[in-house]
Amino acid sequence: MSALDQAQIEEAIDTACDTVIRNEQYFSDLDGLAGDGDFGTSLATGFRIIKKDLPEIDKSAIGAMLLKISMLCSKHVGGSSGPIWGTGFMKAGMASKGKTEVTLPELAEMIGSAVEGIMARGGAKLGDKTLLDALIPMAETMKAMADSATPAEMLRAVTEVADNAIDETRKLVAHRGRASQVGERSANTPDPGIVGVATILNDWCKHYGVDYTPKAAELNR
Amino acid sequence: MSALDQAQIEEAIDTACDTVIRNEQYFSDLDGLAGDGDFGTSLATGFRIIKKDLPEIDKSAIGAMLLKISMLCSKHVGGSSGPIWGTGFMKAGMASKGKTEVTLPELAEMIGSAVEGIMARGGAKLGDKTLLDALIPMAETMKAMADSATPAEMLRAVTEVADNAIDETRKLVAHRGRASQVGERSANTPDPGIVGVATILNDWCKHYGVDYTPKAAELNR
Amino acid sequence: MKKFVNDPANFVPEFMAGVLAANPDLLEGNVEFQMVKRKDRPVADKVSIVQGSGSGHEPAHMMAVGPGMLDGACQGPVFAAPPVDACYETIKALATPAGVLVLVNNYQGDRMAWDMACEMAEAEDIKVKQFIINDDVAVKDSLYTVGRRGVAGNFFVMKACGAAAAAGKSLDEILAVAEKVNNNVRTMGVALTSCTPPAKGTPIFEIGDDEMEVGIGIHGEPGRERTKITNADAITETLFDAVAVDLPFASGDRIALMINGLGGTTPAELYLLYGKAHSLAEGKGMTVAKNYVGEYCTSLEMAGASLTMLKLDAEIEGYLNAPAEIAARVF
Amino acid sequence: MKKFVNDPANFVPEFMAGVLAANPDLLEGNVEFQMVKRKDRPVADKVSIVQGSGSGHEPAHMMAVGPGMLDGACQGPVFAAPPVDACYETIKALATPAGVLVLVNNYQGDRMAWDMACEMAEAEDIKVKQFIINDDVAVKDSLYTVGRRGVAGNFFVMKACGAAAAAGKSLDEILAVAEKVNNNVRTMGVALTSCTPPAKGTPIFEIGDDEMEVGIGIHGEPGRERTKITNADAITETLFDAVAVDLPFASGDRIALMINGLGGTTPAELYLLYGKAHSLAEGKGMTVAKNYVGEYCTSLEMAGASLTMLKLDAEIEGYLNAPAEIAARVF
Ligand SMILES: Nc1ncnc2c1ncn2[C@@H]1O[C@H](COP(=O)(O)OP(=O)(O)O)[C@@H](O)[C@H]1O
Ligand SMILES: Nc1ncnc2c1ncn2[C@@H]1O[C@H](COP(=O)(O)OP(=O)(O)O)[C@@H](O)[C@H]1O
Ligand SMILES: [Mg+2]
Ligand SMILES: [Mg+2]
Ligand SMILES: [Mg+2]
Ligand SMILES: [Mg+2]
Repeated sequence: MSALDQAQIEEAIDTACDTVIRNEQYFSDLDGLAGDGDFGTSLATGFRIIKKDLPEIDKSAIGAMLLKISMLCSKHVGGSSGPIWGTGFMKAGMASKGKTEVTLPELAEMIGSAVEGIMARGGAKLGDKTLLDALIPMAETMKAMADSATPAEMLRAVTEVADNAIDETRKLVAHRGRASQVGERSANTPDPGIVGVATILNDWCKHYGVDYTPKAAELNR
Repeated sequence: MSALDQAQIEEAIDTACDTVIRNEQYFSDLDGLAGDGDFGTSLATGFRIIKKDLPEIDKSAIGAMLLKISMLCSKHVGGSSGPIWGTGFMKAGMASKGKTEVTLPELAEMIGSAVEGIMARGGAKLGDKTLLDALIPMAETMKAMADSATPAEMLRAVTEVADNAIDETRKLVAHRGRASQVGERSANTPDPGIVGVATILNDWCKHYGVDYTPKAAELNR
Repeated sequence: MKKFVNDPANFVPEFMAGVLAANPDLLEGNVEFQMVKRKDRPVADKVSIVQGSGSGHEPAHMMAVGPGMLDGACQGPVFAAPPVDACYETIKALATPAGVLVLVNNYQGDRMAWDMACEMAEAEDIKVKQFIINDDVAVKDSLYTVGRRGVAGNFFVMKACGAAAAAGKSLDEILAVAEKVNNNVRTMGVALTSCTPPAKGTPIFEIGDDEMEVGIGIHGEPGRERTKITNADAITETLFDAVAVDLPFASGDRIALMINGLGGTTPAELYLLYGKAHSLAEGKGMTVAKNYVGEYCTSLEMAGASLTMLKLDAEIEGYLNAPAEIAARVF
Repeated sequence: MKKFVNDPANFVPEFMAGVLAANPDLLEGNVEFQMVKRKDRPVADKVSIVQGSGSGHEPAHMMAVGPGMLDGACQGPVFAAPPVDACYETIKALATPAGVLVLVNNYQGDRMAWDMACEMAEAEDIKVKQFIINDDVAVKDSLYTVGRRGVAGNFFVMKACGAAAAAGKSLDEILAVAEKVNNNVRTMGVALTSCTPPAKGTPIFEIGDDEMEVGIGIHGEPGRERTKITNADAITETLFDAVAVDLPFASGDRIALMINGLGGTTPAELYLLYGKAHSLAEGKGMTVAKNYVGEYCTSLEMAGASLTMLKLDAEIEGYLNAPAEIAARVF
């Protein structure tokens, strides 16, 4: 059974940092359609610091590294994204405490734990048009595939799940976050959080040479 | 020597009320050139009440009537004009206390007393571009003519003095009142208070059939 | 943008420095976390009351710190929740064996930040509880949103909890006080103009010269309806009716009545609204036992006002009458 | 015009009704004269302190009536002196054997109205004296104008005289207090926007989007210069320097420092200005013994602020620290 070590997780996070930083303006513009237009900036501000600090931070274990990243999110990511992403990293870190490598079932558990933490933190459910509409089915897919799939197969599968979530939720009205305050006006705009998650996954596919052709317009710019 | 009785003073005041009420808009427009544009309204508001109350008020003596008119100015004339005109009527009333008729020298004294009172109240001097630039030379003229002139001759003389004051002060910069706050901008506008005094006098000339041809543009509209 | 500002990015730490300079004996602060606290707190036998939210609502929250009110407060950027670590550090700075009560205005960003901060503090065995304030009747409570917003009624929760803490009540007792006040307080606001966060530089929403937003949120969130501006008495009636039917307030009630300015409305106008609100309350048979006219929870320089009513009992009235001293003061 | 107003002609009596409704135990009023007074004044052995001027400067003057401050105040229409008879009735309502002190802000309209009212009161053997407040350094004092205007420094004269009267001082003693405070207080203001009197409906002056008026008067009178808006620190330095050189204030002075909002400026901005002003004063070796940040003397909803410094001695500082209670309050 294949496993990911600390350096591989670190590489994935570093790549995600690049994605977030490169898309700062785009993600904020998407948030501006129905929200307050700060999603890209909030995330990029924090991830720029994460990328800078990553070489230096405690890497004795995957859990320690993720907890430190969680702290950086709590400190430097503004708006709702701070506690949302901070909680995600915190729960994933707690689920991998002391581990120097994680198997795919363990990874699926970490993501499941992160998703549960985010649901508890923000009170959002499936269909509320938040990044959980990508994360919840992703966690289920990972759990189902973890025992038999390769990392590449799993990455392709979850990327497709997140990609689909963009179009599946586009018509919905947001029930959480700033976008929920404009009521019906949030319908027919993509959720920036879902697009953010899908973009990170799609960029990972490119980075790791996993062949995936995205469907949503937001991933085909 | 000719004298004016209470009824004659009352008639003059009633005529002045008509002048002020008829010129409400014009006097305010003049005040709007360098001041705050309320002179006509302030004066007309009070004089409308004076005209209405005039038939009813205490006319046991000229002084009592003028003091009552002073009270109505204090109460109903807004802005600087309230205390200025109120003081004028008050001092003239005190100078004619108990009298049922006044000789021309006594009238000159009443006006002199009113002018002194206004000077003390507002601190303005000759040349400050206020209605005192009409009133001060008027009072002097009256004092000089009182022993020998007829009422008609005196009216014609003081009307000319007030008329002249309009053009003599036009180029000056105001040193008192709202108009003094705009500095040089008050130059080349007529002072509304002087125009007001001159208009009342010019209308008296018409009312009493005294032949006078005004010079200032403001009296030839 | 017509504001007194240097670098907009430093707006919050700079005005915070002014608050500290103006209250050297009362307050101390931590610039990194945009946090202000009482110099003489925490103490072991007194519960600490803390709050924190976006900036732009001054005197809430920093300028409400002092004896009988908050023990500490941290603020995020204008109209944005404070970061989790600032909330966490604020709890830590006021931690005491008697416990910390966090009064959270019901906005998702604030709730999540404080929730995570409390979790982190609890992991370090700090005794802490949260209470959510949601007095704004403009928003329909629903399963599908975060629910009613916390607005000017916030002041009464702070005041009562601050007084209860000063009186030496326990964390659970103060939590019960918060709950009682929140259950009995209702607010609705109206905006005549928008407002401009310094870092944004443009108004947060557009509104016509003859329009008002009835039921406005304190971050410019849409309210119940956008209508033509009516006269002051009609506006007061709209706010009063919305608030009064909600609890409902009834004849015989003793109440506290607040007209809160949203920032750009003059004291004269606020008293004009108060006069009408007072006579409406009395007309319905209520007794106005206490009143508040001024700026308590603002939206920057927005022209507008909110009306808050709190139903009193002897306990709450006692807490409102208890002495308190904060940065926002006259003398 | 985005204001809470019914009939603009009733604006002043309507907000006055609100002030009275909000302070039923403290105040009583006379609508005809737009006058408010302490319920428990006059008393024979205490001097009464009164003031009155145009409306639009709230909390000055009506909302500054109460124990330790004014005993009575009357207000004219917005930005216009009260009529003579209102001034006269105010003096009469507060007349006492100990005497009445009228604190007059130095505007021609106010001066003439109070002067005539005092003359009328004296004619009835009422003991009354006037004192003229003129703290605004923006205007050059000159034989050819009424001279410097009375602006926010007014607050300190009221506070000190109110405390002296409460302490039972005589009319002459309180007059000496007024003179000392006025001789030691200096103010200058800056406007970022204009403002709109309800009855006028249009702004009292025009100003560009990137302009400010340095040395503004509280009725929109022109100041020292019209310049481009600079940053908050630079503006504070301009105000501070103009005020500091005027007395002059010097190293070693104990001072009271006030940042007064003109109406449309947020508490956050006022504290930001205060922080800078405080450090400028300390940088010059002065000790800020007392400070005031908020709205004391406004120009309707004008965005802007003024800076006031008062040089203290033990007597004045004692009067500033004395208790006082007015309509403008937090709790
Ligand atoms: N309660 C929630 N739970 C999970 N995700 C949420 C929640 N609220 C918002 N989000 C996600 O966060 C994104 C917005 O983030 P951001 O702009 O930083 O938040 P804010 O609303 O505070 O400005 C949304 O697009 C959505 O995907
Ligand atoms: N100090 C003064 N003494 C005498 N007359 C004055 C004085 N100040 C102003 N005036 C006169 O009053 C007129 C303006 O009256 P008004 O508009 O009612 O006063 P305000 O300046 O209060 O608006 C001026 O045109 C001038 O003639
Ligand atoms: Mg956002
Ligand atoms: Mg946001
Ligand atoms: Mg005028
Ligand atoms: Mg005027």
